[in-house]
Amino acid sequence: MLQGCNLECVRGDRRLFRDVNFSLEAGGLMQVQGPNGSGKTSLLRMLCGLAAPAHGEILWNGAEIRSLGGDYYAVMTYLGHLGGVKDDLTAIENLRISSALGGIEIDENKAHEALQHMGLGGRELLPAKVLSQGQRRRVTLARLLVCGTVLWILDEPLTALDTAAVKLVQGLMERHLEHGGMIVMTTHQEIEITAIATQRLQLA
Amino acid sequence: MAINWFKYSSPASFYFLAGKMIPLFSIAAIVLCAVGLYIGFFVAPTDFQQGEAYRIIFIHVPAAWMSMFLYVVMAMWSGIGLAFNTRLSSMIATAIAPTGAMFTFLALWTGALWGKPMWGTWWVWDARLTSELILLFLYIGFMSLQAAIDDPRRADKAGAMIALVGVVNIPIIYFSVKWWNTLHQGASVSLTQSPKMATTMLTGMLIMSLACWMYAIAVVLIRTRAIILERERHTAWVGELQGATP
Amino acid sequence: MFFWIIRRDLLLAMRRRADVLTTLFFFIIVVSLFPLGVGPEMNMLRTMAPGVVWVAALLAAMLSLGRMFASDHLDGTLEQMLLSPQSLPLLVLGKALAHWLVTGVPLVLMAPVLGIQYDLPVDALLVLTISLLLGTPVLSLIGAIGAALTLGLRGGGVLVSLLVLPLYIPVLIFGAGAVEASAAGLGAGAHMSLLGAFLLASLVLAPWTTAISLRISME
Amino acid sequence: MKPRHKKLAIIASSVTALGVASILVLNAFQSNLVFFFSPSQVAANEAPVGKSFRIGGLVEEGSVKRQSDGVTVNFVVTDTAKVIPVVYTGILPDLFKEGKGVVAQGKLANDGIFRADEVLAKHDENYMPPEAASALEQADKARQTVLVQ
Repeated sequence: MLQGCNLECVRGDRRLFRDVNFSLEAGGLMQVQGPNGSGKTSLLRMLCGLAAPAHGEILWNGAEIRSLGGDYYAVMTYLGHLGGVKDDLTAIENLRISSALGGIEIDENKAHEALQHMGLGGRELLPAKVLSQGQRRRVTLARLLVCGTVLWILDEPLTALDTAAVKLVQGLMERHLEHGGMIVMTTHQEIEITAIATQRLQLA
Repeated sequence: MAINWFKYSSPASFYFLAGKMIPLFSIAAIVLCAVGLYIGFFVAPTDFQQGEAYRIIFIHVPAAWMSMFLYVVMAMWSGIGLAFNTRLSSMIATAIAPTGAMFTFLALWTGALWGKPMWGTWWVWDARLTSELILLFLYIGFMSLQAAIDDPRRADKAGAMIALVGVVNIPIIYFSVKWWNTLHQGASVSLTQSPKMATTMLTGMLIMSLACWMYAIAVVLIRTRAIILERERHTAWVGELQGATP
Repeated sequence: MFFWIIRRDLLLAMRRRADVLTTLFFFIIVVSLFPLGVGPEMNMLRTMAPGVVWVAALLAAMLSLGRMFASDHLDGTLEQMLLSPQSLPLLVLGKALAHWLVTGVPLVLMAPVLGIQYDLPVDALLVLTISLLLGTPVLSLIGAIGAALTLGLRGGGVLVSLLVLPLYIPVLIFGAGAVEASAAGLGAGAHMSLLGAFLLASLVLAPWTTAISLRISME
Repeated sequence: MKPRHKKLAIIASSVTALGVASILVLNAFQSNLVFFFSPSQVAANEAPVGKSFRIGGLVEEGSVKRQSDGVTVNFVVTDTAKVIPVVYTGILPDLFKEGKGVVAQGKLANDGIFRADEVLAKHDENYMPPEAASALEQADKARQTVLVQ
């Protein structure tokens, strides 16, 4: 269970938000909404432990995430709006390395399968710099297929994707939620995901 | 004790407390400096081997002591700020750096002025002089790093890292005259041995050190107040302050 | 995981060979410029050689420091590293090691050849190479701290030199000193054992410090 | 390896590395990392041969002799065990006196005379008025006379 208590975020001189509270159970989806500059990305970076809240605490199963350290990172996958795709590496190398960083080492075949599933069949051996924006996004999202973590924190996962890919990713998320996973995400698009508990967190 | 120390760790109350303390330390610095210089120039006797030229010791040694001492204090406050996320201690560390750099520069400069007539050279690359020069570079690095970072929280923490890494240099400076054969002489004053100076000379030097210390405290407090105002300019209490003195 | 990172960085360096070669050529050109500037007097060149080679190595190492984390920072890989369940200091150690393999080792291999330009005797060349072998990893390890602290800052390149060069001074003194001592017939043992001590201490402390610095810079 | 064991292994190897590092530092300090060499070290062939280096010690009492040209000076540096004769042409620092500390940079010639390019005075950390110094000296002499008797 992921909980946020009285979270406050300050960027420079500006207070982006304060008193943000939520609680996310197994199978739950939380959609963070708000206009540009309202602190969505900042909140997500706090939730994954990259940034510390100016005030308040974030709990994973009752323990402060910063005190959990590596144990928390082992159950959580964060995909930021920077995809972490290296221009000079091929799609398959990118996927294998990024999932190894996440703690799961996968072999060539498994990476191949995942990329195929994401609709990148035949392009696995191209360097990422020749791929289109949408295709690079797919390489990033392919990590979700192999990571095996419970909590997904996704910052604008659907940007640059075509309708087919959006459907694909939505299906992926639905399956994850059915299996008791949790998702925190931001998006400006309308999404159609059925989950046992969907909540919206509105940042002013 | 009944004093609530945490009360003074908030920038606002520290601002007012510092305001009251600055005049005290400034006056102490001026008086001690006057007394110290009087003793140094008029009371203390001529040295048996260096004649009158040794009198630069009354500035050189206090400056060198303060340069090392302030670095340790700066690293300590930075470390506290890093470990406990206390804003005020990081602000104090930031405020100490320019004064520390000033004393380091003064120690090097007066040392050169002293070295020319006594040793016969402005500068040698012996361990004491080189490590003191590195100290100046460390201060400069600390200040430039903090100046380059816009986000004050990141600036505090990044500065703390460089300050803490640089602390290894302090024992090297202090013990360099023992560990290596340096041209620089050993310490005249230490905790374990009786001082190797005549009493009036020692008194003058200690009073000057005290004066430098008081000066450093006063300047650091003034600078900390300025930093507090700058960083807290959007808070209610600073707004009231501006309203009160238009 | 440690080896994954090294392999990845070496792979990236292979695909961007130009970056690696620029550093190496910078080193070669700086070292070769000195005889042109100070004239061909062999005795003077011999005394200058260790200092010149070491200063050039310092500058070359520093030039390449910016790249250590910058590209990972720009494309988001650095975020992934910070959020990895693997120990971050270990990852940093891997990256510093890869940096050394890519920038330090070519310098070490090149140094004896450049030493010949300065008419250094064979035993001095040997000492110079060994001192570089011990010293250049320290440059990468300490440099990583500076690179982490200046991540994404304006004018980071100049700033990193301001932070890192003072910390490089001991390596420079004892690295160049080793060659001078051995040329003077004193044996370089003491210098070498100090360089070894620097290497071991920075192997333990630098990755850890860099890891904290990275978390500070990414917040 | 379990994470706990891995952590222990990392800590153990770190401590070992730091330990070895300190041994190396101590080892280095027993050798010749110095600003100057003493006459005894030079006599024991610990100083560089045919290269410029620094010697340091005391100027032996009664050894300073100015040559006829007025700027060349001969003197002897001693550390009370061994001595090195030095010749130097140039201006001496004010503090250069017999019985006081000196550091000279130059080369040791084949005739065993050290040809200095630069002479620096090294003073000690004692500061006192001249009267006190002479009183100390007299006390010292008195004690020695007592010892002799």
